[in-house]
Amino acid sequence: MPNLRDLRFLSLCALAACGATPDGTPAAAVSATGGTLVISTPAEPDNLLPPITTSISGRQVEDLIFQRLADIGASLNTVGDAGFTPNLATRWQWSPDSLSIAFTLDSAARWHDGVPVRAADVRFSLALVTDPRVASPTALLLANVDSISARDSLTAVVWFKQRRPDQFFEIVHQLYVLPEHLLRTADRRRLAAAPIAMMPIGSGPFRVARWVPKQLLELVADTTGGRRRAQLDRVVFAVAPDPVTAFTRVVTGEADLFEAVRPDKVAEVTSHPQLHLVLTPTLDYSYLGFNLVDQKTGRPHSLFGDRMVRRALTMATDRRSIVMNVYDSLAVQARGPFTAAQSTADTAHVPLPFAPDSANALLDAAGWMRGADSLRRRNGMLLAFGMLVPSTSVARMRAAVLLQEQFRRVGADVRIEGVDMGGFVSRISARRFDTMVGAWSQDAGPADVRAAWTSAAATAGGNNAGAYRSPQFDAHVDSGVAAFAPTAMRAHFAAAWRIIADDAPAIWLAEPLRVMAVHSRFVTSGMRPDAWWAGVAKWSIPPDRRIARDAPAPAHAAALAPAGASR
Amino acid sequence: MHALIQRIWHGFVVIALVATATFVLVRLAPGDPFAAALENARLTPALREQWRAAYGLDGSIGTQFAHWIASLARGDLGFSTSTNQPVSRAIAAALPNTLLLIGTSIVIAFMLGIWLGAVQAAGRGGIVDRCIGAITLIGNAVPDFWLALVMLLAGSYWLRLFPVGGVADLLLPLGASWPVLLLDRARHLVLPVLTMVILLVAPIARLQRTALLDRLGAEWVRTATAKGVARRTVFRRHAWRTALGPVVTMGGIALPSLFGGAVFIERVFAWPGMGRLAAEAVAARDYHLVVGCVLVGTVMVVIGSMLADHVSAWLDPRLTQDGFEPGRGLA
Amino acid sequence: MTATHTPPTDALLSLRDVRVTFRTADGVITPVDGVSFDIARGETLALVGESGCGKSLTALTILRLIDAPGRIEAGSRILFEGRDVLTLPDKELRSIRGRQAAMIFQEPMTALNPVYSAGEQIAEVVRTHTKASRSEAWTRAVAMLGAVGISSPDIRAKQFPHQLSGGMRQRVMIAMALVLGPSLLIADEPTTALVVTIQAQLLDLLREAQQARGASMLLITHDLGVVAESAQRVAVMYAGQIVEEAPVTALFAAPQHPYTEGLMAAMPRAGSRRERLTTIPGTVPPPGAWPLACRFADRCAYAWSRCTIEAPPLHQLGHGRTSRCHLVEEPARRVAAQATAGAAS
Amino acid sequence: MSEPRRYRSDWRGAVQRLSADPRSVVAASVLLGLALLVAVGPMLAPHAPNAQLDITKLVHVPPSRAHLLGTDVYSRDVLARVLSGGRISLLFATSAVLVQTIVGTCVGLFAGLAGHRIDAIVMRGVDAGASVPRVLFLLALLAPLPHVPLWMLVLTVAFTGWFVTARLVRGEVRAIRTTEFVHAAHALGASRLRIAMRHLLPHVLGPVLVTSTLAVGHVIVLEAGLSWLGVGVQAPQASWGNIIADGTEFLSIAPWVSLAPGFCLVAVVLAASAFGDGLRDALAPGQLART
Repeated sequence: MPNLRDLRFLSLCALAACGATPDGTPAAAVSATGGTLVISTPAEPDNLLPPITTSISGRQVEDLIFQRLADIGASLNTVGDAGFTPNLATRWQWSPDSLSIAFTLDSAARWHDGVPVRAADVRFSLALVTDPRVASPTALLLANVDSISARDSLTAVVWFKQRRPDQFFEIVHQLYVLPEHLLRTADRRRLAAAPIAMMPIGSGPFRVARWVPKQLLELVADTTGGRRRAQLDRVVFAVAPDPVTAFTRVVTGEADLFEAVRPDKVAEVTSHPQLHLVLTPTLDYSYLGFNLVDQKTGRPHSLFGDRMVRRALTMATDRRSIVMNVYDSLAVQARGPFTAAQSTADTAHVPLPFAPDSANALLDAAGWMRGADSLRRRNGMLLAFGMLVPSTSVARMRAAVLLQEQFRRVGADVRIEGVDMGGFVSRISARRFDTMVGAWSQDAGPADVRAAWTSAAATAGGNNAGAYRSPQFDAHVDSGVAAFAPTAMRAHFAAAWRIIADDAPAIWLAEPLRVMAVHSRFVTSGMRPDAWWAGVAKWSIPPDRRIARDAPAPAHAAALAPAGASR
Repeated sequence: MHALIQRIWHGFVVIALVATATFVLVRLAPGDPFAAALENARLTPALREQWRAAYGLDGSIGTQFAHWIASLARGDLGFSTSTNQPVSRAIAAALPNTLLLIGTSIVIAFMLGIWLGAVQAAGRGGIVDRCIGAITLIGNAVPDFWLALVMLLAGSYWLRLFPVGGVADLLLPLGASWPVLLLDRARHLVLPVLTMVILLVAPIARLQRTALLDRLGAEWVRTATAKGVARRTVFRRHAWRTALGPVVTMGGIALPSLFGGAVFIERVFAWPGMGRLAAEAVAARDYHLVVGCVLVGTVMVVIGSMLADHVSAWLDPRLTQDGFEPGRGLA
Repeated sequence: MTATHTPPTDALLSLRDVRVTFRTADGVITPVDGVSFDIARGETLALVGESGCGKSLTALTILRLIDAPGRIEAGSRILFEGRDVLTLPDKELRSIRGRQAAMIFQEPMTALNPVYSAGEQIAEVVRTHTKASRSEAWTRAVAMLGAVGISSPDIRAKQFPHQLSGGMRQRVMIAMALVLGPSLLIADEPTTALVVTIQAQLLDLLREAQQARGASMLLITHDLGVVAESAQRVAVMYAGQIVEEAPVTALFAAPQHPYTEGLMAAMPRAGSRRERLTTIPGTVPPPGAWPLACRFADRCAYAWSRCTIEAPPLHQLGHGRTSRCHLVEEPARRVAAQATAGAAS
Repeated sequence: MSEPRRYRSDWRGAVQRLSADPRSVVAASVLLGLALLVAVGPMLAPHAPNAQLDITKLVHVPPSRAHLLGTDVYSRDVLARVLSGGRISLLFATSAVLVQTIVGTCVGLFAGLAGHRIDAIVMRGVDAGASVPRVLFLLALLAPLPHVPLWMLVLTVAFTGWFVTARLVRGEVRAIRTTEFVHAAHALGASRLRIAMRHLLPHVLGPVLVTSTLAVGHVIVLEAGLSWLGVGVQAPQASWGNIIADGTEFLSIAPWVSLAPGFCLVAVVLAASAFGDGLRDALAPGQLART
């Protein structure tokens, strides 16, 4: 098994070699546009209307066909508006009390059907997302926005309830601008059933040319809009449910990009003449979450209510080796509920060490004595618990089996409860589990951790399924989110991470890198940790590196009138 | 005619039974239609409850069943929450692909199986008989997904002869001439069909061989020889012809496992057929789509077995009652 | 043991020392052990014996229809119209089967192919041996069905065997055999599976067809009644060997071999007063367990020490009669035994 | 002069014929050998099946003297897992087939002997059960359950597999029903149950035994498929099926992981079908020419 540590260095410089400088501006302005990017993916969007989309693949497509007011930069700085670049709004003006921001829209902006984009569309978009009949999950994230008014046809004024460091990020990042003239009459209770949910009209650089369910989703560069058109002609999402099949398509040249290369296939990519291995940091982390409350009785969990047992079990696990086994060198051991790439990260933070001896000592102290069969018991009760894990996720099943063995070594009898995603989510929200192997994809903003680990999220229906409640942790998070000065924010969050690490409501496992295989003919740019696809509109293929499928396919572009796209 | 009406009525009863059972069973499974998508979305249980109500998926199983029967009467199979389209359109897209895959596989597997069975019977007990027997059996003893993956890797990766799964190369320009499209379809069909044929040919060859050995000892074969008919003609017209009946009858019975087996092959070869549609619908708890798939699948199976009975009755006129040769159970 | 027959010039068919062996799990058995007989043109020879004596197998050897694991031994010779069938190349043998020599089997239910109509199976014989077109062969088949006494033959021709009665199916078999006017008919117990009334009709049909074409017939049966009515000469088989051969009338008048005598005694006669029929004690031994010398010795009423030591040759008695029994040389022993038997009954 | 052979009762005759056929003997010995190997093997294996030796350095070690069949992705000894997995797979398959055959035979006998109307109802139920694709049904049933104990897996597999046997038995019974010896038994006042047990069962047992020997192999293959879909024997317990399923992902870099149990699986299926053939010939010598 080739040690891949040296490969990481190789691949980081590969990033530079294929033309993209770290801050995402294209190396050289390429005149000719054209080319096709075929993304091979196991997943397929559930629908393409932002307010009701729940799948990551749905987000990927929506970022290419809809516009936001402004885009966050690669540094993911969400304080104020410094880190943002104009998109639909060419410029914006803060009110003195910074409780409102006036966005001036790009006059040349057009919907794909040629209708001009107006401030009324921005107002309508907020009204639609926050309409209770739509029951959109993103409504919660726009809680701080009071309303949007259209001062004139090209100026939309956003009014906020409170002044907050991430108020600009909140409105700009969470709100996609939607066409009022097409969505006004849709049945808001059953928005997904509207035909436009599958063949939407946006104002972004690409529009949907064709969606053949279970097979292919084809986006074509839009030329009706005023702004400069996308470099590529086409972006095609080719669907193959089995990851091995999806990866093989890239290796045989039928596709250009695969975003989740398994560690054992990395050597194949690096040695491939036309493929580059592209590693980018992500905002994802995986963990083994303890359920601190006994769901039947409501009282603290007999095992995991006790902080000492949680700390002991944490120290019993050799997380470095587990991460090495599952991800090879393509992930680092997670330090807490945060990743290195986000602004609130505290890279100096040292998690609980791997110390089996102190783990055993702690368990002895807690009264869990080892029996003849080397399993621990306390007044007759066995130290045994279930580990809920989605059987369809290869990485998490692997981690579960590794954890189970390590817990056995300290005398804990673990039973793996493999269940499919539907069963996993329903048991988590019903809090019917002892421990569960979870994964969390964070949003760019610092407030994201509130939705996962604060007491507010511990109530029924929140995502803090383990019901970890620590007022000190909540306080540090709140003041961190409220702090305008980055140094103050980082200090508060550093304190918060120390508290949660000591309380050990979960065993932090891995912070995986995104490992992508990309065809070498592409000049990529604008890859962000939370969205590698953010800059696809600026990706290009130098004319001399074009291959067969890059040839312009006039038949497709011309034949399809924007509205009547075929299914 | 009476027998045909009775068969249709039996078919209808079977379909109704299966559809009702699936309708209830799939709702008993924990999880709900909107839970599976993005595990940590801010899609709180309250929002999910509201969405379920919007698509008529709340309330007791009884009321949901009543609504479904009413909409079924209007020919509407309901709305598929996971593929966001009417169930009928999702199935209409998937069914032709499955029929193409299973249809081609059955035809080739039967022709190959029948021929191999005959070759085995002709060279009874010899080396050829043993080898064919062993090889086809190995094909039957290998797990479907493993064989599919090996065929995929061999055919499209190591040999680079065939496309990596899929039904067709959808990036071909729209104006491509039909021979090009046909060749493209054929190239996509080779590996999945080859995999399915390898899985299917063993039982067919075995049954054909047994049936043929039984028929070769029959009286009428000796009569034909006594009439001076050439040996090859005696074998083909008098022995083989009468030995086809049981094989075709078995085909009718084995149809359901084809739909099931296709789950593995359709997943590995990214084949947008019914097997994959149903499996993904089960994972997504897409109640209406699951019931729709099972309903259409069962109709196919009932029609298939009726067809098989007719063919075997045509092959062997003695089969009058219900497709079984009196006194001679299936070997 | 070899017979001293000289092949009469005008014999249509003559078998010499025909021996058939089977390799079974318990070793090699020879159910047909050196059978020889002749059939003149136009003559009907009946081959009689209890079931298991090898008469059907003997019939099958004539058209080489014995398949593995049975084998016709090297020494056997079967001359049909002067040519030895056993050494004929396949093509020539096939041209004889169904055209010059035809066979009728015992069980009409399984002897006809269930998936082809009666007409098709007859037409097949015609198309195999002649250049007749499909329609010509069909019309000849329908005509033949009419000739064998089937009413509305054009409808019946389209029907499948399982839709016909036993008698009708046998008529189809006969039609199939006669359609090309063969010179030799081999009928293996043609009427055994049928009721007596149909038996008589079919036997008359066979006899008329045979005389009309001057064909000769080998009639295999275990029913002496059938023999008396249809055959000119009779050959009696026991345990794989011919034990007696004679013209019909002579055989019925004075059977020479004790086995034939026993068969006659076991046959109910119209007008005879005896209430109980005398039966032959014991059963026909299976091929693997034949007594060494005279195979009938353990069941023979006259058997004496010589019978269990020395196998009797097939004695020529003149007038075409033979007998495989030592009584031919010591007729006195027959008289003594009958006296004691007479006293006991 | 050899005295005539005494006619042996059918079963001893069948066994005698079976032991005479070389193919059946070889097949039987392969099956017994494998059963013995997996029964005794786990005790003799150098490593425990679930022991993870070193999850960073001993991953996917090719076959060597230390690890005869190499190690898997968890650095567990594949030989130990194949042996312990074999025990589970064979146990699982034989018990599932046993239950499946018993249920199928009972329903088949009942439907066969019952009146026409009851027979039609039962057979429509069987048709309904048989027309649902087995893999999909098991996936829908087992995927949402967090912990599926082995006995539940056996029962669900068995209860979706008895339809073929039921149809076969019913077909045989309805065919034999009309033959004389059943009428004779009726005439002698035998009760319906007695007829079923004494007369029909032995006759039906032949084809049923043949199909069930084949079913053993197919159930193991089915379990492999279920493991690949995530619903087979639960980790970390090994079974040939889940070793193959997990090993398939590393087919290109560590083929030995899935090939070793794959080979055992093929051996079982080949042996089972050869034994099935031998059994059929032994039980019905007259019916079929010696094959």
